[in-house]
Amino acid sequence: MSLTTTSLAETVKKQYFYKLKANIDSFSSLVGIQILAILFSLGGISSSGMGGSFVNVNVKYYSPDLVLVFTLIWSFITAVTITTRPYRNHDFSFVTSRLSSSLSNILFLVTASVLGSVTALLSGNLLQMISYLILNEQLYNIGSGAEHMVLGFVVAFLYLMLIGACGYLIGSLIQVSKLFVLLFPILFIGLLFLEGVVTNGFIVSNVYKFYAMESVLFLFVGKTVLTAVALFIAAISILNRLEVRR
Amino acid sequence: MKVIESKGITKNYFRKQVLKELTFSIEENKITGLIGRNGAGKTTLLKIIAGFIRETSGKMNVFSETPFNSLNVSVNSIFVDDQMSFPPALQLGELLNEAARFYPNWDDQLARKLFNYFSFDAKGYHNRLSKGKTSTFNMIIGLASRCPLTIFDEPTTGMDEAVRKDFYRALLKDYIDYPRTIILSSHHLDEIEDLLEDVLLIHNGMILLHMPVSDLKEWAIGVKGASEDVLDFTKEREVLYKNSVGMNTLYVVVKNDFSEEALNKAHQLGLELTPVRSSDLFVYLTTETKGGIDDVFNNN
Amino acid sequence: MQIAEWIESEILNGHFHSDQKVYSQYQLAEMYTINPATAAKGLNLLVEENILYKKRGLGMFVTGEAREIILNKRKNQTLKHLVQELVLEARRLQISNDDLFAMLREKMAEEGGK
Amino acid sequence: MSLLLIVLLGGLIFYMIKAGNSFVTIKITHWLLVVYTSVLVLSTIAVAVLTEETISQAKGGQEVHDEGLSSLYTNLSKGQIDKADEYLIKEIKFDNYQNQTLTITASPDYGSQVFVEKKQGEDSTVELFLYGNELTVDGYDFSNIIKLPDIELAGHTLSIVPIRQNIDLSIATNSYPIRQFTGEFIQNHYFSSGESFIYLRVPRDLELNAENVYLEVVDK
Repeated sequence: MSLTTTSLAETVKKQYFYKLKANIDSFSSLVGIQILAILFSLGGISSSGMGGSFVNVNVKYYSPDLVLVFTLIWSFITAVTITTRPYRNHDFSFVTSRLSSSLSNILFLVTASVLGSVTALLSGNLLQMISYLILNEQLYNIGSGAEHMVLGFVVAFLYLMLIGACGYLIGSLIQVSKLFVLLFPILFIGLLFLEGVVTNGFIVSNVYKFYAMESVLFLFVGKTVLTAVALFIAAISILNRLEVRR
Repeated sequence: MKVIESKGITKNYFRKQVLKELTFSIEENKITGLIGRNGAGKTTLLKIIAGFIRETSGKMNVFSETPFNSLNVSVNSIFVDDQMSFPPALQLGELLNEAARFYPNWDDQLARKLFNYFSFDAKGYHNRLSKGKTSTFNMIIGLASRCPLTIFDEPTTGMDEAVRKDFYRALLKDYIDYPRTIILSSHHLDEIEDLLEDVLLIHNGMILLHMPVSDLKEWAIGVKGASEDVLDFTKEREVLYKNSVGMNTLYVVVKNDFSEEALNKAHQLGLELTPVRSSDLFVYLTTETKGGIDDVFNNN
Repeated sequence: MQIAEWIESEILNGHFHSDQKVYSQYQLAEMYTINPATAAKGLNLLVEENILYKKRGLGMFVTGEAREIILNKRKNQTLKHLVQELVLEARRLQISNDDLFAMLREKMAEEGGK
Repeated sequence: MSLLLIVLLGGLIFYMIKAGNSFVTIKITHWLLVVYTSVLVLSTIAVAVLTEETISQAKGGQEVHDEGLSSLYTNLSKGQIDKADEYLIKEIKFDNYQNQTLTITASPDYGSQVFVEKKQGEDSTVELFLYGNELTVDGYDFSNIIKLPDIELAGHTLSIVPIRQNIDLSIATNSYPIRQFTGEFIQNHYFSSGESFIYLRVPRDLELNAENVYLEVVDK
């Protein structure tokens, strides 16, 4: 029987569509988690008020921030999940190499992030509709038009990818040694603890500043894209050495 | 052409050496049986060939490439066992569609016909199949993918007698129509020996024999007769199996490299010379203690 | 080699005549669910014994002397073996040569009468 | 622009379902996704329609606002009402006021200033100007929500009755990924509201009495 050949690109494409169908249920959890976040956001994600002798003003702020936070968590969990053994084994039931497996995973995370960012940002509108229709509140929208919406999609997408890349790397490390399951929470809590002890900021707050306080768009894009790519490359080189179906 | 070339393959799991310097090669378009007892290292070897795991030392070549991380090996080979796992979200029918997308030589008609013959439900799910059904479904994927290198690792686990027979027949018919390199691992030699061209016998991570099945059938000979005659005839030979039958009768299995003359003489002495069934030979070769299970009960 | 024996029997039974094409290795493999290589070995054995001959690209055919060769072979091997067994068994049972001959004659007369 | 985006999104979803149907079995998740996305898209449309006419950005930030109020005060106290036009909300004229006295009364806790200007000419009209009475939240102008005080002239009495109001505002803001680059803050809320000034122009000889009100006569 004569040998057939395939290319990396072709295999990645096939694996990607395979994964889209195989992991479709993760989008159910996306919807679920966003609905939960919307419910939590219903009372307004923050409020403030002012009282005078005749006029009392009470302001509730609605924004999809909480939905976005939940979606970030979802992105992290999804990224960790697809590095786990059953998911890798599914790949190896058909044609793949470790590289094509990772690349298609990343494509899947891109898709998940696109969907996640679009739904998260649009959920702000659903939030407003609910408060308008059910809670019967007069609504004022100080968010502005479509160009900001596009900005929001792009930035939220980049955040989701960044968190997804973190999840993918952490998941990969856990696959190398289960010790990391213990190590990561300890490391994280330890950092937070140090953060509390050392007064003028430590790692976490600097990391937060580095990304979340960056107000120049193209610098932000540069930072997040480069970080995500670096994290993915690290994860790929780890997964590339890993044995499957042992 | 050699499809698989293994040079001094060793595999360690932690401190345990599972494979010990295996050197062999497998020719194109042959059905080779990889025979060994449970824990002999069959699966480990096959997974190295499939590129799932990596050898500790030595050099494995499949289609002249290192299989670990080779797309070329992956697209031209398939590894079928009962541990094959598929996404739980996909139905059986969809899994066939996926396999069709991945394998260039996939025969969808064959797949669907086998699928219906074994009365699978296209809307069923792989993780809800019984053990035997799982093996049957995996077998369908393995056959229909028509990979130039098709590896079946204990493919009949859980299958009942009738399905096993169907499988062997389906395998053979498809092999005749589309010859390819097939490796079939099993710990039941007698069940598959008719299908095989070559046998690769491994034990404790080492190769015992690698030869055509027909040669294996003549490789050893059983000698039965009066104890002293038998012992005299087989002296200075490695006894593979020895069993006392009755008072003064002995049955001994030794390697068959006697001359025609010697065999005639034995016959004249009244020794009964019989061929040894390959599956029995397999058991004799892989039994650690020469007396077999009977020795356990012979306390005196 | 069961395949070879089976084809021999088919020739003896008159199912294959001389210069008639016999089954290919693949047909045999399918009929018996055996590896085609094993079937080919059986056929080649018969070629070596001049029972079959190869026509390049066409297959295997029965030679003119096939029947005779098979008969001779069976006489020489199978019958000889049976006779040897018979003699050995007679020794064990302490039957004299004359008695053995008598038994043989009796049996042959019985079969001949039919 | 936003409508175009919505139409595009709707089309994309429709196409995805159509294309998806041919090579994949439609599952609950697909439906869930489709329903959810449609709800999101629908509410996006609805929000775009419902909040069309709402609010405009107020002039400047808090400082600008505070400055504006203090200059309003100065202007009114100097009687320069022509400079205070932008804060003018309401103007009432009571023609032909013949009484000799006018009592201006308000609720006990009405703390606002009433400026009085005595007119120079012969004029029996009492003119009332209402200034201020604004509500700004985070730089957005919500003044139209605030109800004006009831102002009534009955006999000798001009009564100013401010109306008690509890205002609940629901403000939808941009999400963080947008705020990060627009510089909006959701933490630093600021308000200003309700301060109103009344400016009266009364006939020269009118005698004024105040009840619960502090009258400041403007000297021009």
